[in-house]
Amino acid sequence: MANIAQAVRLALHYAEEHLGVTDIFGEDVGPPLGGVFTCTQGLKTTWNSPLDERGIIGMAMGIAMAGGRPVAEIQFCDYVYNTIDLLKLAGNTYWSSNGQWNLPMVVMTPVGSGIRGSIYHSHSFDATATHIPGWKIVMPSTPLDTYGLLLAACRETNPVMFLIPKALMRVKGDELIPGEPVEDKALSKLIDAPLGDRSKWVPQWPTLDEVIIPIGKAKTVRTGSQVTVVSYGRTLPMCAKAAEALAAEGVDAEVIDLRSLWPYDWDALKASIEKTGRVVFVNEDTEVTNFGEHLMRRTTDELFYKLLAPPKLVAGKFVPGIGLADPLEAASVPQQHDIEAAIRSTAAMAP
Amino acid sequence: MANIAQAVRLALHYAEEHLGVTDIFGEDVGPPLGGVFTCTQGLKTTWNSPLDERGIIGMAMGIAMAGGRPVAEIQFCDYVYNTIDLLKLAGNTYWSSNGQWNLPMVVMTPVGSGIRGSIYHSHSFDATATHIPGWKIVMPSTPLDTYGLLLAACRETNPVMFLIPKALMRVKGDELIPGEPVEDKALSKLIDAPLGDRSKWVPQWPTLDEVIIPIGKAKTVRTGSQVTVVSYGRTLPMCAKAAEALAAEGVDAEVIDLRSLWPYDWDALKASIEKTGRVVFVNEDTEVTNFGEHLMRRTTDELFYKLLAPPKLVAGKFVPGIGLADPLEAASVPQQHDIEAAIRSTAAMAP
Amino acid sequence: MVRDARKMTRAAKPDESPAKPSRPEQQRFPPMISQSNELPLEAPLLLQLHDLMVKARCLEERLIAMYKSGHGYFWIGGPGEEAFNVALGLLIKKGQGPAFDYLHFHYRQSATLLAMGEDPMGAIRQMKNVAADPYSGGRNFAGHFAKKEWNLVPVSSPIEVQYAMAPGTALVQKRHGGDGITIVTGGDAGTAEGDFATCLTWSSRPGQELPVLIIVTNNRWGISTPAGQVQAVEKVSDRGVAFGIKSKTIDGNDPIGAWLELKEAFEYVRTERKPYLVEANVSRLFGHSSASGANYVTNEADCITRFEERLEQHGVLTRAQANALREKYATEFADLARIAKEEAFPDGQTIWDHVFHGEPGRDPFPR
Amino acid sequence: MVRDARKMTRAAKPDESPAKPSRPEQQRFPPMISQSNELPLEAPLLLQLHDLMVKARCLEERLIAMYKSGHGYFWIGGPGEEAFNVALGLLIKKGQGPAFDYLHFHYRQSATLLAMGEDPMGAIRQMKNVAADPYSGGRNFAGHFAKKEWNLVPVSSPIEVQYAMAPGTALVQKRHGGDGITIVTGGDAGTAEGDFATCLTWSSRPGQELPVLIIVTNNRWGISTPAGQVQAVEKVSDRGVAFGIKSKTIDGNDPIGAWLELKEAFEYVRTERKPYLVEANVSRLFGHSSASGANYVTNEADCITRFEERLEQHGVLTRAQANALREKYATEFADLARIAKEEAFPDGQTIWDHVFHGEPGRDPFPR
Ligand SMILES: Cc1ncc(C[n+]2csc(CCOP(=O)(O)OP(=O)(O)O)c2C)c(N)n1
Ligand SMILES: Cc1ncc(C[n+]2csc(CCOP(=O)(O)OP(=O)(O)O)c2C)c(N)n1
Ligand SMILES: [Mg+2]
Ligand SMILES: [Mg+2]
Repeated sequence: MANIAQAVRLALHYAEEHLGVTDIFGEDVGPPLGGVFTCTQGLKTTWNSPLDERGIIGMAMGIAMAGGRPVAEIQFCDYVYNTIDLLKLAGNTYWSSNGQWNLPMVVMTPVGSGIRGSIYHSHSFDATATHIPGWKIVMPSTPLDTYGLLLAACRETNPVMFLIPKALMRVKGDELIPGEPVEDKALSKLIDAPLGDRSKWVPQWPTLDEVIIPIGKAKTVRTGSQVTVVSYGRTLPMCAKAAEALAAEGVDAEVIDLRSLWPYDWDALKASIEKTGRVVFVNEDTEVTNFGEHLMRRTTDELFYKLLAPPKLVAGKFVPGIGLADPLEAASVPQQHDIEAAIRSTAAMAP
Repeated sequence: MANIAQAVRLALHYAEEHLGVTDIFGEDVGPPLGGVFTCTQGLKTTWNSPLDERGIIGMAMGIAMAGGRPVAEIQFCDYVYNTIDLLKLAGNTYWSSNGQWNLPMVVMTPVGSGIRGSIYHSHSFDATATHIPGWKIVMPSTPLDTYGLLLAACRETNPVMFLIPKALMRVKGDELIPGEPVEDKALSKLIDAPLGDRSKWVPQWPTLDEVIIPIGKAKTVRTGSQVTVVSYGRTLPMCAKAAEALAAEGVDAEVIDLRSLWPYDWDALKASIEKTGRVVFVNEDTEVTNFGEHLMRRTTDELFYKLLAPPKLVAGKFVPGIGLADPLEAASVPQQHDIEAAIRSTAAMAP
Repeated sequence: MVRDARKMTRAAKPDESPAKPSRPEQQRFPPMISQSNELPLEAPLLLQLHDLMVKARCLEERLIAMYKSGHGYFWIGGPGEEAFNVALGLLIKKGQGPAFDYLHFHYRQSATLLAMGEDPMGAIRQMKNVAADPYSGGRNFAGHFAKKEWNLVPVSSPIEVQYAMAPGTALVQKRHGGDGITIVTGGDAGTAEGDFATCLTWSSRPGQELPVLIIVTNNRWGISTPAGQVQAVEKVSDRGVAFGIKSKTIDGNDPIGAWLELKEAFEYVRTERKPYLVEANVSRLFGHSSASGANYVTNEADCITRFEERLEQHGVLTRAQANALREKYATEFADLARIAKEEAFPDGQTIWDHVFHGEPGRDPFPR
Repeated sequence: MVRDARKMTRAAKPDESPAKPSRPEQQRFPPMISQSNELPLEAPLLLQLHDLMVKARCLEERLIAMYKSGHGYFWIGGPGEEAFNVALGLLIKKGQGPAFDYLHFHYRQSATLLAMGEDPMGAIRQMKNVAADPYSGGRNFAGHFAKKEWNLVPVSSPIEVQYAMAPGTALVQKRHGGDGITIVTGGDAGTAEGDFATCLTWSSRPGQELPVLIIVTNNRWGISTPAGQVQAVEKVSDRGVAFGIKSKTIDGNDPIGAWLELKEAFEYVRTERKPYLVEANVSRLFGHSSASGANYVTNEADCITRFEERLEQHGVLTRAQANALREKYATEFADLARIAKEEAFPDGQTIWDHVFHGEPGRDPFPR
């Protein structure tokens, strides 16, 4: 089964062949490395950019303007913050020109904690990204969703921010990407670059089928009746595990993988919250002016009188960084037990 | 009575003389212009910087590191978005160095709509700023608060973001800054630079007293019993007016000027919301992942069972820009009637 | 006609030296107009340059008048840059897609648009921010053009970001083949932003050099700040040298010199498919913008006055003809402004339009 | 002793030419060590340079060993830059406040710190991310030093931002008077970020030139990307020319040449109070970081091997002495690492400490 890094690669291969992607670029994205997470190994349109994030975003905008289809990578989202003006510009160009210049471009970047990345390889970007109008924003948590959402992103005619939870990069899915070999390790032999000299290596791409996961559609990962849990990225599998664990205690949680942050699948959230009357939002970005707070506001706006308990947010602590030492990271971003506790206490509340 | 632009100037003059401010700088901040809003005319430590916002923030950080006390201006907050990484760095330097390097620095910048500034002179910055840990963030709505908060900012030993609502820049207060002449226009004669050649002009500074408005303290602008209205900046006087107007209809609203966005005066908000059971948050930043949503979340977290009505947010529409033509701006950011409607409907709700 | 102009140089001996660029003057001294005893261009082109310069000036004067009479909230534009901008516009290969030139302009280029054949009504409508504004539908400031048909990407207020985007369009053009190039322009003060360096780096990657004509119009001001106070760089064109980019400083107040220099630069970029950096010394004749009063200044060289003197001197134009031309355009634009004043503003509900391509405009939230 | 070293050049005739910097080599060819027939420095200084270089190498090797045995999550450091970094460290005026040098370093400068007299235990503790890490209390990666007593501002992971801050400390120093200067260092690939240009602009404002020693250590790599693939700039030092900044490319693999060149640069900046740009060609001996394996590469010049050969050749050092030195430091650092391995990690609740200066650390929210 493909992991997320491989799923990115398969999707980009498909997109180069069938969806007109012309440029996959960024720092160390091209040969020999193929990306610091190997996401871009062996692809035919990759190239290494100068070490200049503003240049990367500007280049992507220019390519999109001239009819190319760029997929630009920011090596870690921690290094995207000197480009927010350009991201805003990419998001407002269609609007500012009154419908003349749309920018079909994808920016992908690894986000979040979980790999002991210390202060500058642990940032989340969902709060900042969702505050920028004009972008579609997705964040898969499984390889198949990665594949399907990245194809959707490469078909979009608007800017798409593709956030990859780096803690899940090497986690294998339990669903096959259509076309990938069934046998374990076979995929790796075909498409993972060898260690050492790679100058003569060429990948053997399997023949892939198109899977489009529409941007804007959430996925119910577990159905339940008592409390809705909404998450995405690194914390999503933790929520699913928490729900399983709590089932033994008699707590019946429904878990939704939001997958698309903008636009998000309000219909799905609403239906679930109306059913359960309780909701916990979980993400790991710092908790002040956090996207989960927006979702809570939406819930309050539309469902206040149907709530059986106050909606709850579990998010990252409002501190300036995620420290390297394990106890620091553990105290900074949601852990399994934090999520379980929040679900348990929310489920237990009665009006 | 001083207006906000004059209050900034008076405060900076006081801070140069008594609080050790060493550098007031930014694009066009020095002579001859003294700032595009005249906020820095006649001051002794002003200078014009290169047109480079990253350089401005970097310079401020460096000055602060070496023991200077900088007040850096970003000409419009619309142009601060290529420096978010540096702002984050300024906010995490003390933490990352485990308590070694604190940065006493003030960044001031005009924010918000209301001067027909079109797409790039109408941005709000409160949502983005409040998501950056390690900064104190203030936003006055009166000249006296401007004076008192700016003095507090210049005494701080941490980075302070000083947001100036540009729509209120020329509005006079109804409280004297201690030391300013009572007579109308007298202040202008003393400290406003003349039109035309200014090379020989020197300001006549009145002798000012120190007023420190502590960062973190809100101000109740109007007491009321039925609904709490929390705002800051351009929308604050609109909320006050709305409350006055609604009083005639028998709606009794309490209006709080938050003034400090981080840290914010939760005690004051809590006491008021506990009393009224209803709350409307008003700001003009775009409404997705908005600071008002954080305040709503805090309210839900701590006061859910005391609420008589769902908390409400009135904020800017989630569109990529504020258009130049009046109908566009009016449809994009909260107007008097929007605020009145929100207060009225919230006040009318009963559990 | 516009396209023809690209070939209208007098058949010159190859080594006939065009007007020499003057060294950039120190702050406050207006750049000198290059003078030569013989005009190296044919009369029709000279008259076309002059006509367009006057047309552009009259248009800007009308926009300023609109501002001053309350028909528009903010003015910014290009009076003082007409000589350079008209020459530039005449040399552009106009059209849509990578076979044609991509234009990353700043807010002082009405003259370039007029030289390309643009209807002046667009600028007037944008000034008045009416719904019919063809560039932004009443959303953006004066001078913030955008025209996809002509590869004119939206002029945006943030200084210098266009320099970060320009290599992107040029990359697609390089791959596409043909002679389409990318042109990016901005002011001198803005070169202090890192994006200027970004443009130099990304345009000159070894083996991946891009067809970008990188232009800086140097008026020696950033709003109120004199260049000499904040930048040690004496010639902005020197910034290109370390990158191996062909670079030149020219007199942007002289339409003839500008035309010849630009022609050379265009030819180099079109054929070599490599970047070329042109710094053009120009004047700023009505201050920075309406925020600084928008009044005519008398201490800077006026490219039109000087050009007219020269044309008169050589018998190409009479004062009466020049006056008549000005009169004609002034009247024409006053009439257009009267029409625009009656036009409708965009409706508030249109803020939802064009948030996302391919989707109907709608408020995502129930109200 | 460290301070004395600043005056330890052999009393040379003024025109005696120091080791000449070699031209930067093309990608993949290791920079050559300059060779001269006579060593222009006194033996004590040569031995001090050597001792510190070996000490620094051994420290980095210990950090790598810690990483490989699971005592640390990430390694990045400076093996290959010892010749340059030791020379640099010896010339620094160490202390707190504007009378002393401000240091805006990047993540390859353990050798500079050791040359300044730093206790190597700090680097080991930071590698192990224990609470006693003196630079970040277990919060930051290896090589991310910060030491206020020595004006060493926090090394931060984002590339090149230090270049935007350096002019700020230098401004305060210029005003303060004395001979304290600001030193900023970074890699070659990072010069593509706009912040490098920002540093050049802000350090050279006319009449406001700042005492900044702007250093780029050029190892011709950015992680996996060869410099020649992404940047046309052949000598980074050329970037200073347009700004009127005195600029030079030197051989950073030769400790003698580096010492002499840096001494000249330091003296210029200390006395002229103006910027100076030094590009030092160096090697990268263990790849980019632990992410690329942290194994010794054999196709780059090793400054220690070469220096030892030269010292042997001139009878300043024997192989046996060199081996003994290495042995000594290897043992010393292995012992220190054993101690660090037993030390405590920071407690989770300390995340609230040092959010705001002057305020007790606390969670702002009830849980
Ligand atoms: C990023 C950014 N910072 C600041 C401004 C405000 N501003 C508008 S024009 C201008 C001066 C520009 O000077 P220059 O680049 O020389 O162009 P000129 O206006 O002189 O043609 C400034 C500072 C802006 N628009 N964008
Ligand atoms: C702003 C930023 N972008 C990307 C990175 C990831 N990164 C870390 S080191 C590095 C390469 C740096 O190369 P160079 O500047 O030459 O320094 P060297 O490591 O070679 O000494 C990159 C891309 C980063 N740390 N910061
Ligand atoms: Mg200018
Ligand atoms: Mg390097």
